[in-house]
Amino acid sequence: MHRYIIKRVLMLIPIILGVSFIVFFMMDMAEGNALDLIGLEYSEEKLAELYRQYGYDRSVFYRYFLYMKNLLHGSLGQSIIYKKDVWELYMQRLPATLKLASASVLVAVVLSIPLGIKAATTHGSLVDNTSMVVSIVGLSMPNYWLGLMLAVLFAQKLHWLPSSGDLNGIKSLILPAITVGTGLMATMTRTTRSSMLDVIRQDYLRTARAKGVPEKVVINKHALRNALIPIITVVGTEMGKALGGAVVTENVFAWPGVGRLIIDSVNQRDTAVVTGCIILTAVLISIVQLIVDILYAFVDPRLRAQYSAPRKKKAKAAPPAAPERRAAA
Amino acid sequence: MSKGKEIAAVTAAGTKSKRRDIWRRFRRNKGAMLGMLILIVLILVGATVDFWLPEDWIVGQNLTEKLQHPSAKHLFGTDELGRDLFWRTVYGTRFSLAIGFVAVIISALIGVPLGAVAGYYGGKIETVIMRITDIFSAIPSILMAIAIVSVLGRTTINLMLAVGIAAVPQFTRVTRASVLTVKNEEYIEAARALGKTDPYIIFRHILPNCLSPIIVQTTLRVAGAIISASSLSFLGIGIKPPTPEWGALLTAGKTYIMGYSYLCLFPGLAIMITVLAFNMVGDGLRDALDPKLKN
Amino acid sequence: MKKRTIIAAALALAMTLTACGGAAAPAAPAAPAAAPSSEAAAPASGEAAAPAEGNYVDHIVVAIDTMPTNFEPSGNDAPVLNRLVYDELINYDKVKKELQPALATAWEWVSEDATVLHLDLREGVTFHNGNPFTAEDVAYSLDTNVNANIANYYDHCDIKGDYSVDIVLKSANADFVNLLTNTLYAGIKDKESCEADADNGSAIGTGPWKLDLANTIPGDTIELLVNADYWGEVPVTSQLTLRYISSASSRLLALQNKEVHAMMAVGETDVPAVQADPNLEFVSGAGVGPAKYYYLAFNMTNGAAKDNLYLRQAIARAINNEDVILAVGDMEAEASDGAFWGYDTPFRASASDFQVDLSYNVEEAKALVEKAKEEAGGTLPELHITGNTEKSINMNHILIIQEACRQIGIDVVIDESDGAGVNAKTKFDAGGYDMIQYNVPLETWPSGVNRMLVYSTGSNNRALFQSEEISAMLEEATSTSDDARREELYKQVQVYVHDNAIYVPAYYGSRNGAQLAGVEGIVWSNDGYPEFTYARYAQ
Amino acid sequence: MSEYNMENKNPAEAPAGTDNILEIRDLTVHFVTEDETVEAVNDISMHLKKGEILGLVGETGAGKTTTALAILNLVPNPPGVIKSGSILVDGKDVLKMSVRELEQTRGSDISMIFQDPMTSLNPVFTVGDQIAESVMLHENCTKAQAYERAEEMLELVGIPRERAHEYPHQFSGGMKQRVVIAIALACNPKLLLCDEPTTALDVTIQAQVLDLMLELKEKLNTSMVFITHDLGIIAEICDRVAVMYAGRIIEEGTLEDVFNRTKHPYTEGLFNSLPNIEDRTAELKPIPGLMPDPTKLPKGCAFAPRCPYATDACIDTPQDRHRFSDTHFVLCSRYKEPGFRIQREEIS
Repeated sequence: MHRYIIKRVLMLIPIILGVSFIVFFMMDMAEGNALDLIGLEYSEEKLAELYRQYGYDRSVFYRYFLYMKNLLHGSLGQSIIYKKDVWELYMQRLPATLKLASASVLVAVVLSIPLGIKAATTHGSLVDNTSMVVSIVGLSMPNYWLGLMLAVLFAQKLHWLPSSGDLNGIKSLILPAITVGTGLMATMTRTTRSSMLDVIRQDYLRTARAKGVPEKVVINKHALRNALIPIITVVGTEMGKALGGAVVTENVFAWPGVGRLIIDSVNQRDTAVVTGCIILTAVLISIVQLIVDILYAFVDPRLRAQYSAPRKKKAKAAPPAAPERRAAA
Repeated sequence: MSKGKEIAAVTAAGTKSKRRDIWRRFRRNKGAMLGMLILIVLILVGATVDFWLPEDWIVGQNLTEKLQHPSAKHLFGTDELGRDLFWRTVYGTRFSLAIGFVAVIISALIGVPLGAVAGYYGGKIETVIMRITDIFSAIPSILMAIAIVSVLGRTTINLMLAVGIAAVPQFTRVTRASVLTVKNEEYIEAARALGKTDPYIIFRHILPNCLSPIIVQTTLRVAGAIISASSLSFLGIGIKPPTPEWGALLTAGKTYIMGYSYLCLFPGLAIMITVLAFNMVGDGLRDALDPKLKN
Repeated sequence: MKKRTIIAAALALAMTLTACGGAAAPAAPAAPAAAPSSEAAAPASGEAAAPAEGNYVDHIVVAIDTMPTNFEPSGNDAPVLNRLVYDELINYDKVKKELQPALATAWEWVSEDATVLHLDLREGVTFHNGNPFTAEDVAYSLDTNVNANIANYYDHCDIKGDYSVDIVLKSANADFVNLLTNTLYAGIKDKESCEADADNGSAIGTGPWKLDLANTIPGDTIELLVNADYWGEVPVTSQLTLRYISSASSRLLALQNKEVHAMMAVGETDVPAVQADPNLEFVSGAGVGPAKYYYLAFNMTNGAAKDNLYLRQAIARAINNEDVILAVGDMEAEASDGAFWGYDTPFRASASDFQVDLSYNVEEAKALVEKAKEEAGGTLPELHITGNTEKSINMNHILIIQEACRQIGIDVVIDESDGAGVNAKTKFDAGGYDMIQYNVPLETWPSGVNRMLVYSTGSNNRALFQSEEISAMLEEATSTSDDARREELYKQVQVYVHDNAIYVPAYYGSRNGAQLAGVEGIVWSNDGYPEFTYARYAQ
Repeated sequence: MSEYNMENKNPAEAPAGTDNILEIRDLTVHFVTEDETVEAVNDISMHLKKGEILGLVGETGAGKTTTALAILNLVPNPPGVIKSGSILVDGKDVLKMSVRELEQTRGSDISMIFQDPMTSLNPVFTVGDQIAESVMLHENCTKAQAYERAEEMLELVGIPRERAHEYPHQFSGGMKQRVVIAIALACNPKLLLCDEPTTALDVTIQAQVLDLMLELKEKLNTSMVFITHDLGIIAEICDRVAVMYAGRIIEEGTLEDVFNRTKHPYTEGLFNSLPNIEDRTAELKPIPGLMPDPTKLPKGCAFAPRCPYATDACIDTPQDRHRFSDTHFVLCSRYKEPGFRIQREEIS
């Protein structure tokens, strides 16, 4: 297990290199740069000095070299727009993103897993059909639109909840969490249902029933434990996505999260911030993925065996992909 | 259709009845049939709208009738320049569908061969391709798309490219996974024994046999692409006005959402219904193509 | 319309006066009184006011529409924030349209021409960190000022004493006193803290509000605490939060929902709703401060219309400015009369000065198109227009231009872009467009932004207009102190720009805001930078 | 409830004796889906005495497993529907039991060993846990005691007790089936239903497992229903045999009755399709044709289309029950004709 974790951590290195390279060069190819934007009113001497300071008087390769040199020294660089360390900026935004991500995933897990189980065990019933219709509709709603409509209803018309920002504690969290959570819930309900449907036909449940195990235990212990892998996969993937910042939702609700920082920084061509934040996001997603993989091992002894045998082909260790998917947004 | 023929060539007899079976299973799924009906209507509208909808109805401004709430004259109301939102939404079908389809074709064209090669050859090639895929998927897809549009500029085709490229990793993964399942089948061994070249085997034997997941993925991805594209529009990185792409309509409407929420409601509904239709057809296709997955 | 809002602003001012018990002047202390007395007066008035007037809420939240990102007063693009945290040397009262002493209690040109400016500084002022304010800080702030408006003229300071300094300019500029009032770039920061902390040192000012950096999220929420030691009137509110909410509808939603007490920039179509809402008060900034001027400019360096005067004139005549105003929905906007100049800026040309009539007339425009075709040798090129299309106000303006051009048979393609893109195109890549829609906040003095629009290296020169002759005229106009000569030169430039249809101005926009009924003390202004210093809300 | 039932029912045939551990009467099970109904089990009756082993033979799809599941009242519903009948186990009707009673009966009174050991064990729990769970459910004991019992059971089926902590994927197929047997026998069931317990195993392992089961059956004095399509196994272990075809028992009798005095043409076909070791040159005679579509069973004899003796009447009219002795009967209308015989000779 330790070797496996170390291996996974080492695998982050090429990802960081790759991500930084792609993002850095893409940002550079975009029209304009951050210095031009803040420097519109700057005197020419000052601008020239800043150009030198940030390496904009030289090629993009030089700037990338500078960036990587900094990265090796543990620094994610300095934001031109915010005049601040990228790490510091990121850490200021991370709490809001974490809060939103965990709230929406939590809501989705708490509601959708029981619903998915119910739908699967009463396959073809009214509950099943309704939950399927609702979740496919939930899946088809652009979440920024849902967010807007929720804001209009609950903030403008009913005045029940705040419409933006993160200043009113749990109340502020509700609408954004529902907006992000709806899509997650749809995905998770569908995954739970189809995964349970697969498991529910398995012979070992019949064995359990033949032993006299009560139906509730059969479903919640014997079946669920086996259906968990795809569910955990989806929870992990969605958690990862949410950690990258629910860009659009954060925008609708003026949520002070990482996603909004990134998109604002893209608009301002703040290369260091965008690159740094995406690297950190990738690292965070990888950590979530690692936790998910470790969870697999707890849930399924067969996978546990594969982790402890590091020489085995990696392809096998890859758990079954979740059958469900979501729109990219 | 030619791909369909290829399947027929490869999977011996019974294909016709198999296809009839698929169709029978698909037809039985009411949701999928409803979705298909909606799609057919949308595609018909999208394909022909250029011929029968006068340009003036779409871009013609009439400032005396600006921001009118929905009425018999203007079903969906009018926007801030007095343009009829209903006709703009109808015309928008064309762009939204086109973006969805083209984007997915782009991602399939890149992702499927990459996945097939990775799955077929394995070893170093696979490692390289899959690592690159990992890197690309480590970048949140919407940010990826934003970056691409920022670099390439804001044109329709770039938007399609951006949305398409951002979805490539998914196609690569799905294709690789299903290639892995068929690559050791006996008929592949047989083809190899007959001295067929690798590209021939990949395109004639392997890909046709893992089409099901790819077809399903494609359908569902179109839905995703439409949402992605509209999200980009929403964030202000979308398509060129006065093109009435739905996301762009919604974005424009967002400004007026306080007093004129219908400007957001209808394009949003249009997106939702279209995506819903694709999702339902996708689900139906998956159940029909792979009955194991259902019951 | 304008009159009414001025009255409203005056009323607001009067209320401010009553609030501080008449002990001190309104927005900023007017009297260049001796420092100790003012210091004594300010806290006294604050203490006297608060209990007397009683129950104001401690915490005011304001939704703003520009994102404050960093805390460098000369380079952060955030006048709203600067006005709270920093003081300028001289204050320009937007309402009274007059200069008032601020950190400088008196100023005078001590050279023959406008090259050496002497300032007497206010004594007893301290920065938020307790450091005393002295001439060193003035010199440091000006030395490190990155803004072209200061840096292009400023040379150095001769420090005559702790509270006495001569500012020496590189070249004469009669408007320099005005430039020192600008909240966009003329705030004074603490030399000592800046040198000690390169990142956040410049967040220390002398203003009425202190930045609470621990709770501030740059780019989202700015937290401020009242500066109880402020040399002027101390606000009664003890905490002020600025929240950046980019979309107007979301800002209004937050206001209606009472998440914020006031908001900048009501969405154009939301104005009637705000006016109808008894809980809200619509506040226009019309008449207070310089207005933003919305225009269409032709790329004169490499645009397709650069050599075709008739084509430019045809487009100018095809656009109905009233339509533009209607489309952008700015109810208090004032249509342009053609002069490219701030409406309250001196030396303004008027319609009678122009040689060519470029007023709206489609028939004339079509005739001009025919001429343009001849000029171009048959067919007219497709024109690409760009602009910061992320804002709907710009987009709608562009759409009207596109439609107007369609009416006279000219095809226009819209190249969408954003702030960064437009800046890159205009300043550094030189072009890539034929036309550009943009806006500029025209100041009340001519040598600032106004000049930058046509000066060959001007930062706001979106037309990329290069003319040594015009640049020379502008240089002369800036440096001379002879007002008659300045007027002559400035008018010539305006007439040239108008007749050649380089810039096609559309309208002076109005800026507005909204607040909860009962909110007092905010100075709303037309430059889009309201002053929240004395915002308060009775419980 | 067909016409045939009314006429041919022989109440004496299944006496409600107290020594019957299992009594099935007129059991009919259908699988109903939206557009078709599979008639899986059609009006069967059978009984099993204490300590007896009944072999249930038939092709795949004949309804054997469904019958066994019905005894546990475990027919998956939907789509399975028990249309009619009663199943008395030790005098109590499992079809009328409450959920609670059922749970108590399953695993303690009746146990079942399933066909495929590979899939019958839950992959995510240790084998010890899986055996102990059954003990915990039915016996009043602590977890530790249950686990102790589980280890004993493992030893009983020939697996070292230390392996109780291992997971199913760490066991071979034969070992897994031993675990399944251990689970089934953990609570000393009165009735054991074995659904082709050896089919999935290698031949050598098959013998071991069979021996083990017989041994345990003796030890624990369990009655068994042994489902298989392997006549060899039947001959080895069963006391009585019931042959199923298309959801009906078409011949039932003691081992000798069915093997040596075969009466039904289908049973004859089964024997003919076995290779004959004595006469290797003899041609194998498979039964021509396929089982009828269970959704479209004919009114008459379902085997008639494949039956060399069939007359037109066989297809159209319901089969007759013909009794040869107290223990032996067939379901075949031709026996109405005096002197009708099938080719297979009686072996005495």
